[in-house]
Amino acid sequence: SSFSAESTYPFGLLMVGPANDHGWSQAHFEAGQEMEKVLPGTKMIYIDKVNPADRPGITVPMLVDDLVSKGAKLIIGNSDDMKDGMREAAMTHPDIKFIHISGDDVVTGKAGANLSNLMGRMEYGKMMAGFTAAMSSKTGKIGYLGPLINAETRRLTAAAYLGARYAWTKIRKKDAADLKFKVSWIGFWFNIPGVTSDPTLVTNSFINSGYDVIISGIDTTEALVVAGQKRKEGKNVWAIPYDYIGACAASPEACLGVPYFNWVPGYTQMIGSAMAGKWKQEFLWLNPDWKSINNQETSSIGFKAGDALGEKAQKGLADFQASLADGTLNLFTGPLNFQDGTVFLKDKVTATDDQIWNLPQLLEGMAGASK
Amino acid sequence: MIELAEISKNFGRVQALHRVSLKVNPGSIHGIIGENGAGKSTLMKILTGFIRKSGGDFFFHSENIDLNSPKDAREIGIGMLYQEPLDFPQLSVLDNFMAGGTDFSPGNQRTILAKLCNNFSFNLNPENKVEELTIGERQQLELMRLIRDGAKILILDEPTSGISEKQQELLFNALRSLKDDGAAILLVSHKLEEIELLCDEVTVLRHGKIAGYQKCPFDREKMLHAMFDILPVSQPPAIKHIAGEPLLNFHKISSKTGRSGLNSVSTTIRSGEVVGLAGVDGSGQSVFLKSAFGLLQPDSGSISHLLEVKTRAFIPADRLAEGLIPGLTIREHHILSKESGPIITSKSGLAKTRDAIKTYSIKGTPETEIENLSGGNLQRLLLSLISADIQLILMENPTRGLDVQSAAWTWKHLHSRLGAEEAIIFASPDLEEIMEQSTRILVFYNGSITLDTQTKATDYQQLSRAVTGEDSQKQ
Amino acid sequence: MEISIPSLVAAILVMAAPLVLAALGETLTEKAGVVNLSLDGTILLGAMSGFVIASESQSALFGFIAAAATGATVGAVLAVIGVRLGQSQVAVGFALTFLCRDLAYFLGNPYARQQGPQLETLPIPILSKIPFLGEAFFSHSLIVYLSLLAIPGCYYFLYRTRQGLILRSAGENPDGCWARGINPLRVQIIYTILGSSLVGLAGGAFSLAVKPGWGHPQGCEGIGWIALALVIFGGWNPVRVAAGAYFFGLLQLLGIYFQDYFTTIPAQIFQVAPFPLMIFALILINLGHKSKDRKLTGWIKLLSGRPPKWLGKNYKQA
Amino acid sequence: MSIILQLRRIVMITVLALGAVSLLLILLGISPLTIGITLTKGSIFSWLKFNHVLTIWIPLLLCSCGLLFTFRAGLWNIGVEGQVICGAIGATLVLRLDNTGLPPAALLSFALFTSFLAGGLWGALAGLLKTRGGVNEIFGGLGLNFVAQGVVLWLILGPWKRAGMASMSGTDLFPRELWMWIPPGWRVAPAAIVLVVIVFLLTGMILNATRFGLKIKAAGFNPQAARLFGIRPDLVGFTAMSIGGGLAGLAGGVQVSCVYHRLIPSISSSYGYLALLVVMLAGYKVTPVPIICLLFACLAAGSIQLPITLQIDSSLSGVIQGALVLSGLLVYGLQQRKSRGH
Ligand SMILES: Nc1ncnc2c1ncn2[C@@H]1O[C@H](COP(=O)(O)OP(=O)(O)OP(=O)(O)O)[C@@H](O)[C@H]1O
Ligand SMILES: Nc1ncnc2c1ncn2[C@@H]1O[C@H](COP(=O)(O)OP(=O)(O)OP(=O)(O)O)[C@@H](O)[C@H]1O
Ligand SMILES: [Mg+2]
Ligand SMILES: [Mg+2]
Repeated sequence: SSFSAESTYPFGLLMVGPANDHGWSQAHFEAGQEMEKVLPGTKMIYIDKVNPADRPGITVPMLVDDLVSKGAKLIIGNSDDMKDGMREAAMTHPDIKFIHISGDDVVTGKAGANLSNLMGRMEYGKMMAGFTAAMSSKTGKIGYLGPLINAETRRLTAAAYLGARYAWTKIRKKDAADLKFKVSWIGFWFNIPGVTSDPTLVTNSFINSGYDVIISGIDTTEALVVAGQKRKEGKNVWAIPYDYIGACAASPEACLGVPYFNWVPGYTQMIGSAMAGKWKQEFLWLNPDWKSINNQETSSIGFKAGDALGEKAQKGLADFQASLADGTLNLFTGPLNFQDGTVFLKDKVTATDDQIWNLPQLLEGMAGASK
Repeated sequence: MIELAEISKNFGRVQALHRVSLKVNPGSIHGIIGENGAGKSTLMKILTGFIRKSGGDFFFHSENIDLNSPKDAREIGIGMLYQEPLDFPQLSVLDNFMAGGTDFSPGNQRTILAKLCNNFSFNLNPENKVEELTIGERQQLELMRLIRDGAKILILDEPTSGISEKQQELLFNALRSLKDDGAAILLVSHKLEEIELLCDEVTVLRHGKIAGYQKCPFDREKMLHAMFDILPVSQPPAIKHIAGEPLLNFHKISSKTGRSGLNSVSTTIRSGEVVGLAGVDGSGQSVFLKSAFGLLQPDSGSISHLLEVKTRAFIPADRLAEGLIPGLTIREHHILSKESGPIITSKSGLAKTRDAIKTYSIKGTPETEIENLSGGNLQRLLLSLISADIQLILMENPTRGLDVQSAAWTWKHLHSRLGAEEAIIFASPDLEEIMEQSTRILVFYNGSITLDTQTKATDYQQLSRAVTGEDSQKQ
Repeated sequence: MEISIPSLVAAILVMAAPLVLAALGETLTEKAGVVNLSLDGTILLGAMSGFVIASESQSALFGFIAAAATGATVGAVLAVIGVRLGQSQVAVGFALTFLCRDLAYFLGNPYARQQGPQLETLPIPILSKIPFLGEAFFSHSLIVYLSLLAIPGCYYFLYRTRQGLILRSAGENPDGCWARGINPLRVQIIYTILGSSLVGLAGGAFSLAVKPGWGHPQGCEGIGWIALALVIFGGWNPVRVAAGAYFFGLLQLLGIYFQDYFTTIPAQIFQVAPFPLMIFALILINLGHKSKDRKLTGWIKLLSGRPPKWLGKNYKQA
Repeated sequence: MSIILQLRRIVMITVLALGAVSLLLILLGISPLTIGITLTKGSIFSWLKFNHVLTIWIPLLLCSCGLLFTFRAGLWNIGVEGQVICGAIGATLVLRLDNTGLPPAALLSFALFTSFLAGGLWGALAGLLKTRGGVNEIFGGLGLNFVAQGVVLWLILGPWKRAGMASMSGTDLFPRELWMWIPPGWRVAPAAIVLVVIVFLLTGMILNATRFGLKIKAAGFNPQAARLFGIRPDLVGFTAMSIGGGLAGLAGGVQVSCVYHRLIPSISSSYGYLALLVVMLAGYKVTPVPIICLLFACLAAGSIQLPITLQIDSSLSGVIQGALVLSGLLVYGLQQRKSRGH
């Protein structure tokens, strides 16, 4: 090979789901593969299905031990549920660099200097999802298939709602009261019969109650699959999956588009600086590349329009993106109330990152449990 | 019509049948008698293909045939009424009637059943569950099923044990009319009266071999001689004690358990007594014994013991299934049967076990797992487990499956340990055993005590009438 | 959410279809006296093989055949070791559960999250136009119709045919069967395989119709245990077993609706509720049996059912 | 049974299971040898990896010991998963207590004790449902598994959620001083090893060398006859379920205090089901259990290497475990058939 052994920079990737899940984990996996091209000298070692249900008794620190023994100099953990394990492993291996995706240890000050957090501002992706949903909906009823309730899922759901409300009231010029935006939480990131609600059933009941666009917030693709089935039965419904650029493939004809993560820029930035010996602890919450949100090299968040997205909606989306990009539009701007009627943001006040990150409740106008 | 030639059968090392030959003719009833364990049921099961012979031949109309399964047997018209009913208690009468039949048309079969019932004056509701029927009714049902299937050779294995007088009469009438229609019937029985009443010829089995054959009219003495060789010498027990303190008192005990349950049974058992419980199988003896031990809780009435639980012992009829624990060794049984410390060492109970093996001449070592013991040895083991401080011994069929010598040994042993403070209660289907061994006899009929008498004050005739419910004078 | 009764009924019918098939398959097997505990794994393996074969052949029909054949194979393994060789059926079933599950994930991995053929809905021409009933009952895919027909079919087979009587008698008293010229082992083996093929079909119903697609997680992990529980709960009566499946579906659905009305109660509570409810029902049944109150007993009898006498025991021919 | 016969049985089981899996692999174009080497290397060829194996071995052996009790009593305890979860909940409850003033060691011991109690109660509940409620223990155990799984999710996402936001990663980590001590360079708490060894020895002793063990065996083999020996089979069964549940609960306690240092949704890690396979393969005997646990732990730990080095899905280890148990049953069956002389 063209590199000497010393010049290779192996890094480990721990994925919570299967590498081919057409979702969250596959997005990471493909970015990791991309690194080997973008940053010559790097080499990915990966372990997927890192969760106690699939790998009884195997903990993140154990796997980190193993990756380190294989020469990994940097470890990426891609799930919120690896939070404690990443922190612990970072303590045991002070000379190895750690990137914990979706965590906030850096913000809360719990992380050691060798641990950084990386996340994409999916809020924007979800706003676009909400926007397209409201642009396409005939009934004005949008369903959100939520996993479990926490600050992350609340803020993403709220962002989707804000996008939808904007499209409904500002573009389609309809009464805000006629927009129904409802969240139904299944209780986990995927279906466990007998323990969680069945996402297929939830999507079905959304559609049967007249909701014609379903936005998915869970790991698996039930919402899109059911929407596809219902279309075949002649119902005019759509869905918006999540996480992965290729997620529409499960049922392209029902897919309005997918907000997705692109981890290439974030990885490049963090691994690059670590390779160059310029590592510093960071909390990176990366924006889309507003110039070109689907640029695979530069944009951390993208929205890939689906086959089912109408022309008018597509045009509206472009304008919407443009105004988000130039900052003329910030949807987290008051007046905004919480679901219980208390004030979240006073008129003209915009939310801080911290307020968004730790959103305590859903917003007024959204239906569904907040806690 | 059908002929068995030199049929042998062994179960592992047990030779149950040895070169048995037999002929059955149409239009006649052939009796098979013999003591318990003589091999009667085994022979019949071989004839229906239920179990396979180890050697010998079958001839049907002089033609050598195979009988490898009940299916083969049915094809040539052999049908059997088994000793233990082989039916489906949770299914309905009609389902049982249809099961195994070729025609499945409930409407049609219902009519056939009704017709057959009518012919034999049986009375069965096709919708009832079979478990709700009496043993007699279950037999009636099976019999009608066999006839429906066109059985020309009918085998009945002890059909009269456990059924009422009236049902017996119905059955016998049915058998006679079948015989008149040209059926060949094999009737297995213990009871000489039945044979004399019904049969045209009789074969006596003993220890798996043919011990005699007679044609009607029968010579009773010869038959007994063939069954037992030397007529069992009655050894009247050396009864040392007269009835003393009450040990056990039953007051109006009723129970729904078992075939007939118990109906308001009251009696008192005193120390020094050997009480024999007589009666047709399932008339309440077993429920009585189990209630006395405390295994069953009666539905009403009260039992008062003047004894602690620890001083009672119970030996059930099915030793391996109900009395001992297959999988455990002789020594482990001895450890369990006696109070000792919580820890078991390699020496625990060893001395006692060795002692018991010697005293009771059990063929085995302390580490022998008990499922490898023969019936006689199992019984000896059970007796050896009864410790010296036991005051009330309760037994179901204490000599079942034992040969004459073992049986005699068992009784000698039991009587020898009976002191003034102790009592024995046992049930036995064998009236002679009861007459010989007990000081007092309770006869059970249909869940009630119909006769309570000192042995001295009764005789065989009175007992046999009481057992069949003829003599129901209460005392 | 607003509730539209016909579509609610339709949704339950679809969701419960695989559960009905699996539970009916197990009912047949258990009625013949054999416990097949491997349902959870068999469903996954059936889902996988169904999806893979359907994808390769581009035919959902072949997928269903493969799923049923997979189930039959698993049943055959149980029949050999647990019936023929007389090993504990519970143990064999358990081992099979985990073997099948992992085999499904292992073999199916290359096909995960790919798009494959699905069974299309097939509204029945005239019937589907009937108001209310049409949407609820006559606008489904073939597998849903099959699951609906399987209920009376299974009932009819068990209680109205000669083979059904033979099946039941093998589960009640194999000796009695043998005495009537039927080989109970053969009966048990046949219905272990047949029942298990229905379970495999249930797997196919998941991956080809109800939750089309294959992946890890598949989204039907755990459903086999629920089917097993339903057989006990339904007292081994196919109609009540199926009713239990629909009741389970209804509770699942209500859990979704209840979320709106009881926002403070976490979602998991509603979903777990069927289990305590079923256990409670079984306790009531048991107490009813013990109780001497005739009226109560009469009511409870409607609910109760006894296991086949020989369930799970090994038959050794004399 | 003679040693030679046992060895022959072990060889037959192994050859059968590995042969079948190898055949499958060859058909898929994978070299079984490579897989074997990878699995071995990944489990015992380094101190750290062996530590990982032990991390799995400890709770697995605890659950298996519990199952030995219930199997001896003739009961199918399918509810082990739920019992592990309850034990974990019990331990978490204690470790979350504020201001107890107790020294960490005492609190940890108390937590483990509570986990034993909590698991025991859950097991006792299944036992009670069977003896008093007439609910089949398989069904009761299963139902209780689902209930426990629901409860733990609810606790983690509800009352015990992390400060700030509920998360799938479980409750907040316990303070460092409440982590079981692990020596530098180790990955497994020596105290847990000592605990599990003691539990195993006690299990062996109770089952094989005490009157109580004999009673359990008697009640399991023949409940009806056991009553004649003054044994109350339902009471013995209930006690066995409680002990079995308690030991499973202890496994949950170890998971919480030594491995995860918090309560997580899948805290039971399927050990309950895996342990059932272990004890079945052991033929319900005590001695082989720790060895089989070790083998299964090696397979589980070694399987991580499959995706890393060979890009092969690691469910293969589960396939091997299942195949071993199944061929074990097949071999037992064939040998019994032969000895019956058919
Ligand atoms: N399945 C079996 N396995 C082993 N031994 C058996 C089996 N069946 C019967 N035997 C033995 O064969 C012998 C004959 O038994 P069989 O049942 O034929 O006696 P029987 O004459 O019918 O006695 P009874 O009058 O008590 O019914 C007995 O010693 C019995 O223990
Ligand atoms: N299943 C078995 N396995 C091993 N050995 C057995 C088995 N069954 C019986 N034996 C042995 O075979 C021998 C003969 O048993 P069998 O039952 O024929 O005795 P028996 O002559 O009828 O004695 P008894 O008069 O005491 O009933 C016994 O010593 C017993 O230990
Ligand atoms: Mg007989
Ligand atoms: Mg004998």
